[in-house]
Amino acid sequence: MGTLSDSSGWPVHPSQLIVLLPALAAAVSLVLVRRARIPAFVVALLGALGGLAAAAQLLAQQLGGTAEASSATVGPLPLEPVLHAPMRLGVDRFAVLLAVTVAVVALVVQLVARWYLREDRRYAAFAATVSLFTAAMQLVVLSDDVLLTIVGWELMGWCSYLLIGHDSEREKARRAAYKAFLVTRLADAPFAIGLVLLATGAHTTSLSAIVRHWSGQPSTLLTGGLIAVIVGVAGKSAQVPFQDWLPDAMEGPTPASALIHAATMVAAGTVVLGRLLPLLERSDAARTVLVLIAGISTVLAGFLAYCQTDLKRLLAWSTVSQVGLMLLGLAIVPVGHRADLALNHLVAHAMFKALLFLVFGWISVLVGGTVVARMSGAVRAHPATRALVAIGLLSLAGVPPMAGFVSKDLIVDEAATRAVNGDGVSRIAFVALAFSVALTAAYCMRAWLILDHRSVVERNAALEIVEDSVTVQEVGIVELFVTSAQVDRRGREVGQPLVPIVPEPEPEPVTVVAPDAASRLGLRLLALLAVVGGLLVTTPLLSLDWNHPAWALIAATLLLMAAVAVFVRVQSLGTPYGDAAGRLPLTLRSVADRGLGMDGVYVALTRPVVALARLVAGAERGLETGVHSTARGARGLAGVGARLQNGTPTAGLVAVALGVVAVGLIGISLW
Amino acid sequence: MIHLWPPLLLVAILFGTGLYGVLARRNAVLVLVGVELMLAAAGLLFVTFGSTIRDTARAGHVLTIFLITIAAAEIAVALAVILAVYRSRGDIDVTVAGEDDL
Amino acid sequence: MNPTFGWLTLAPVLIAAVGAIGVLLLDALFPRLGRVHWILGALLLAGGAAAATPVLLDSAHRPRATLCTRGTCWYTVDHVGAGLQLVALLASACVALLAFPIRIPHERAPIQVALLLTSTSGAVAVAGAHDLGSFLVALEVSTLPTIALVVLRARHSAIDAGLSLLTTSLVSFAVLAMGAGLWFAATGTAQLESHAALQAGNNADLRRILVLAVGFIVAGLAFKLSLAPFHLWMPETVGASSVPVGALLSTTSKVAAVAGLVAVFRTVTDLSSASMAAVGVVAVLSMTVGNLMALRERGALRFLGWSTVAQAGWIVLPFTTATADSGRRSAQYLAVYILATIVAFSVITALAHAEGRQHVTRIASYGGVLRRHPFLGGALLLALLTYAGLPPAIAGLTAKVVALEPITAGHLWLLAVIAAANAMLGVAAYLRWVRIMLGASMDPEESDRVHPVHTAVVAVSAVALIVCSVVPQAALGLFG
Amino acid sequence: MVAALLVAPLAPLLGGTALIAADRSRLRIATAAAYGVALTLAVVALAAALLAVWKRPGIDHSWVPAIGMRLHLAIDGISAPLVVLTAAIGVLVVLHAGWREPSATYLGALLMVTGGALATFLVQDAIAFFLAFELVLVPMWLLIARFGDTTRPGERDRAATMFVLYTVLGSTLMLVGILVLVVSAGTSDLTHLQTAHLSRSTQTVVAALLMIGIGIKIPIWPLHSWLPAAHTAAPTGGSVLLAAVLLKMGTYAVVRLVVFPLPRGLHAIAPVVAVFAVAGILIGGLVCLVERSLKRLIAWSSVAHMGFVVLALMTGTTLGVQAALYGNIAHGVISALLFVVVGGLKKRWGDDDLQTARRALRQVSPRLGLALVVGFAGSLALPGLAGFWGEVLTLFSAWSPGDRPLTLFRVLAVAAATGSVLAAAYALRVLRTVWAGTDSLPDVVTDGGSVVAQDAHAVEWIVIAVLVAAVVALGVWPTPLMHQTAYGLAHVSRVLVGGAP
Repeated sequence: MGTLSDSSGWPVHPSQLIVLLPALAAAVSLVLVRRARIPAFVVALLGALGGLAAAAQLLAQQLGGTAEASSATVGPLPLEPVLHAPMRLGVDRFAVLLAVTVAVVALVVQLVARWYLREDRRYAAFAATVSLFTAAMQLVVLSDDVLLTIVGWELMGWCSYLLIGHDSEREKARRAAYKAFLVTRLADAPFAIGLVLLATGAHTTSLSAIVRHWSGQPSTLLTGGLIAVIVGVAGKSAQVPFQDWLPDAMEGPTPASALIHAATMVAAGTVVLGRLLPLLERSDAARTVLVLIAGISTVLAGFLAYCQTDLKRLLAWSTVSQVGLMLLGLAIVPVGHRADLALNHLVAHAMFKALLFLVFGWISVLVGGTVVARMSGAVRAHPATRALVAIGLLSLAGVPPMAGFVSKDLIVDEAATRAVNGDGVSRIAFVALAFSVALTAAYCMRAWLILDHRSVVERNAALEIVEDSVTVQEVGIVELFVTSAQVDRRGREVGQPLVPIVPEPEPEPVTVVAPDAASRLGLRLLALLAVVGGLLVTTPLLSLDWNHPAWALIAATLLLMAAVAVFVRVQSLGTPYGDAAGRLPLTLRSVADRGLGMDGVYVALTRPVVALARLVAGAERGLETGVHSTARGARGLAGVGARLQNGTPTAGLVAVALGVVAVGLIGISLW
Repeated sequence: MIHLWPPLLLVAILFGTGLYGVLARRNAVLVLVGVELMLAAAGLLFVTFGSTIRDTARAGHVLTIFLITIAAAEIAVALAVILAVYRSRGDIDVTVAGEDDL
Repeated sequence: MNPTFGWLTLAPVLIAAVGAIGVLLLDALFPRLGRVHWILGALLLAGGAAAATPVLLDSAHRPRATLCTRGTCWYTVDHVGAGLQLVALLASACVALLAFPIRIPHERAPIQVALLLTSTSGAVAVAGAHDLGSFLVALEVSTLPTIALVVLRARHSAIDAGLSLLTTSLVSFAVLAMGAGLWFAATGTAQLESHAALQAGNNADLRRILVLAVGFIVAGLAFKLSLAPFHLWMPETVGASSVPVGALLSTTSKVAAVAGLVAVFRTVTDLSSASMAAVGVVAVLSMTVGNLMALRERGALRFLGWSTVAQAGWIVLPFTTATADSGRRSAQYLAVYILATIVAFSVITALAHAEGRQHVTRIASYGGVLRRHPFLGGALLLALLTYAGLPPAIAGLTAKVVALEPITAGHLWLLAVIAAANAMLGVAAYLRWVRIMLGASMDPEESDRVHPVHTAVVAVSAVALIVCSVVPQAALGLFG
Repeated sequence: MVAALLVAPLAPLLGGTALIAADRSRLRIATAAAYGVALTLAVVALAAALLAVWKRPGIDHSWVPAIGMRLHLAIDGISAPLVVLTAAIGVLVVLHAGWREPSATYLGALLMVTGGALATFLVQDAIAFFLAFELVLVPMWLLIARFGDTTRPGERDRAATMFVLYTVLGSTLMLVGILVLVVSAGTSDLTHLQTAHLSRSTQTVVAALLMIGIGIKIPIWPLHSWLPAAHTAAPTGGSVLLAAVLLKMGTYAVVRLVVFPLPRGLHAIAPVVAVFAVAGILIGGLVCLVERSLKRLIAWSSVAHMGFVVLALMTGTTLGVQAALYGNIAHGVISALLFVVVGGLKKRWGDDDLQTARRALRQVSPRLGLALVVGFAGSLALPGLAGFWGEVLTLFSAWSPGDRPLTLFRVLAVAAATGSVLAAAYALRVLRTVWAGTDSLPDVVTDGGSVVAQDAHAVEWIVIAVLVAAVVALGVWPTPLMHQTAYGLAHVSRVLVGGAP
């Protein structure tokens, strides 16, 4: 186990505790608590708090310059001389920053989850899974070892499977969980191969040593390895062409979505690539692949976010888009620089996206769903959520002075600078960024307009025809638009004779327990960080050139965003739910709701595999039958022998004669 | 020194005839005769080489006498068995399958 | 010059041979002793066995020779030979004891005992024979009485089987005699000596004759060992004769054949560095035919006959490489095989005696044997597993190791692979029986008590088999 | 100390024989008494095994000089984990049998298999190794043929026979190889089998013979046909022993008899065997995607997992052998867990058809559900569970396969990684239908979260809990076990290649 104390006198290094405490909480919860709610919450909370405290301690050490750069985990694996596997955690400023971020988000998620799942029988399992998820992400964040990275990486995938499939009574949840794990696992194969390639080339699994080793010798092998890793990252971060699992993952409880989207799983790719950045900078091919994947993802996802009928899925697509931004931030970094740009955006995104998801979850509980029809006017009806939503969306859109503005602007700035300097990759990135900024502004504006829509009463009339969130399969979505008639502003069907509207009985006021004080406090903390997070660039944790802003560029960006916002506002006028996307063609919206039919592509891809499996299984059955029939064959052969031996003395004599001749011949010819 | 090939040829003929008799005959006694021919061939072989090889023990001749003796003993047993077979089933045809005891 | 005459060295042969005459004389004097003769015979055989041990106990492993004139000896017993003698005598003693409780007419017992003793003395003599004359005589002395023993059961089936055995044995003997003649022609001596063979082997023409001679001798002996294709009499005869005689055919007869093979191959080891391909072919053919036929055989005794054919293949397998210790290895396998065979036949005799022969001739009727007679059933199980070479019957497994080792050392891959496949076939055949034994009973009626002599024989032989499973060296070490 | 070495295999072997004999004879013993005796013996064996692993005594006596076989028992770092695994599984299967149902014969057969396997891992003599290898056959056959699936007796008998025949063929071929090794090395000491003076072609032939022979036991595709049938037909205890112990004997044999003594021969055949191993990974995974019987599915997944182990072994590097040995143990624990759970499910359901709609296991039997999840998560090599280290290190070793054909092994590594995707697909396929349930059946109402009566209780739950704990422990903290094997390898790894080119 290595040494259990570090120079600061702690018995265990805080970096170890950051991982260990949430993991311990998960273990304790699974083993001891099982079904009781309160103990489960206490354990999970202690785990999260402990993790946060350890992260804070590490932060203090880092700022004070006393943090140890490395700490042991399970001890080095004895794989010498082939492979040096130190299995150590590495502490640097990024790791510290991210660890704190993850710990904060995890804490808030735990707080909110208790309220959100107040009637869930499997809350204990959920809380434990969230703890484990946190531990896994912290492991990826802190890992300085390829093996540890893979451990955390895959463990997150598994936790996401459990969380997405939490409501396993519903087929949609089961399918979404299956899909999420399978798609990411498919991408994990190249990811693992890529890391294996890098590690075996360097004869070590230590990430820093790998970086040192390969920095000296750029080669096609390195490029291949990096591209494999990038493909893996694309899978986990839901980038093209693996993007489709993420919106489906909305089937999970909202706190789970918040965790997956904000600080953990989808961001893990950025973390790993950030560690490998010095290598990435040296391989233009890999950078090109990355910028293409990320660029396409960010634009496409931004557009799809704008089209979604379900606001939770809007957030999901926005995550894809924002992660694309982070990856662009990695692709454009000049040689010799670190991953500050991307990580800054990661932190900011973690804050506002966690906030948005949790608040949306809150709202969805209040209004009974996340489709536009239900969410319309929600923040008006429930003013407590108004400020939080506003902060979240503003930060997401990148409006000054929010954290999102600072982080996004720095990326745009850098891309512009390098594009001007003639870097091809950065030019692609810049174009993608421009579209992305506009689209982000558009879908944020749209979401706000819907949530802030006035016609709550009119909505009630339409409620009957709108079923609950229909998201995963095409079931419902298409039919929703085909079978339900067009409605006018008041929610009445167009073209029908006016029937006197029977006053709908007001829906029974559902007695929803308001989020407890702790949850709200957590949300406010996130909101605060989403506002002031931009100040992070001033700390020594990030080394970014923030005090020489390109004012012209900022102004242009803001103008673009403003123009888009106005356009969206105009579009939204006169739609039933204040939905700007309502003006889009129905077919486009239904296709967008289905993620451009990517699911169908996945299904089509599995078909030949299943067909092959049937073929192989059939062949194996045949083989088994064949083996069995050899027994019959043996018996048949014996039957032939029995016929030859008919029990007469002559048969025996003939055999003897033949034997004599045979023995004589063989003896003479072979001796 | 006399040539070896005439007696050896005779050995081959005797042995072949005996073997043929053994295989072709249905009557057990005739099979017995075939066996005797084969034994005679072996005896002739012994005698032939016993007379050409300088052997102080006169093994060739002695062995021939041995063979004749053994053959006599065999015939005794064989005839007894054949008699038993004849009593048991009324013929001594060796191409008839034996009875099963299951 | 008078030959030397070592009474002690010759004792194993003499006790049995003289005993045969003695039994007949005794019967002439006291005609109504009946089955007591069996006990007498068993005692004589045990005495012979005791007489065979001094060579085995000699730590210097010196062969004992006698009947020597001018430096050539007609009778030499080395360690392997003495071991074979011991095995043959003990096996015959067991057969005598097994036959004891069986009710037969008074006048027939002494004849059968005399035949048993004669046959055994022949087998024992083969182990010491070093010249063609005694070789041929001893082999025939061991064969002819068995024919008589088979026929003496006086059932139609037994007589028919006797005819089959008779014709095959006569032809085989003729072939053997021819082989002996060719040997004499090639080497110019009636002694089975290696330097004579070596001399002949150096001459291209003589070498061919020598090979033919060895081939004929092997073919002649293969009948006795029931190697395919010289085997057809075996299942029929074992199935039709009385169970103890079946045991005799499966044990003592085989000792005589192996002793003959040992004598022949001892002479040609210096000659042949290459493989004796013919032996290998015969061996694997035997295994395959025996196992395949056993797979579908429904009669228990005939099954054992086929099993013997298969086991014979394993027994001669070591001769394929014709190295110095081929004979020893063959004898070692033989010893384990005989032990298992004695156990199996003892159990079947005991069951046949207690429940009637019709209850033991079919494999199917062994269902529930483990419930009715746990002890006998357990012993039979052990014997079958020994044949199959499956632990817990480790003896059978080590025997397989013994037989395979020369093949592998000689890098005869094809042979080894076929042998391995036959190990599998054998297991399939034997497990068929085992499964039936583990299953439910077919005929639940009560049976008579098992005769105490049978119980004793089963107990002693089973214990010996268990001892050999724990300390396989006990059986393997007999041969040095 | 020396006594511990003898007691570990002999107590279960003799005790098992005695139990079977007693059950056959007229003095039939009460089931509870038999259970007590069997459990005691198993625990004694475990204690002795642990003691022996701790103290590392050795015995070396002459046994059968005629075939050069010695009674040579010892433990090194390679066998120690397997010894502990076997003894522990032995206790668990006996415990799992419960005191009500099983006959003394069943318990005796379980003990005999355990004892035989322990003997296999303890002996240091090549010929005695073969002997011990065969020792488990008859009791295992008995387990399948007598106590197997009663619903389809024909299938069961055939499966039992196939198992024995395949294994006998394999082990006899292995014997041929062993004999060549012994003759050429002049000793039967497993750790000193050197065949330096054998020609390259002979080494190749011997290595091929051994790999075919042992490959049946492991099993390597396409020699695996006996495995799915045997697993499906075997009773739970039999399945567990088969997967957790018997298959391990095969891989252990490869390490001892091929990897160490025959480096040149292995070098020649490794590419072919590795291709077959990876074919096993892929085909096993594919069949699992469509297999309907849950038990057969797990059996097929075993084929895939053993493919990983063999692939790692074929690299001939220390890393590869490390990976293989770890994967070996991991598969032992995971498959034991899965078979215990699935055996329990089959008993409750009456069959194990995946297409029958059933209530969600996570609701009906949360404990079994949890165990199933852990088992399949381990099966898909989830980090934090035992299966991960073996498979990920296999990828590492296949990517840097020493002096083997580099491109081929890298392609194989990629294919193996694809195989692990298939593993995820089939594992989740099972979890989706069994653990999460199907919509077509209404929810059962459980009162206040109390454990449902159908769930695992008493001994079954203890067994499951122990196995789950082992799976997690091996996954979370791999270093102790790896140090064991590394220590063991350090003494014998002269022939192993350093690693990456």
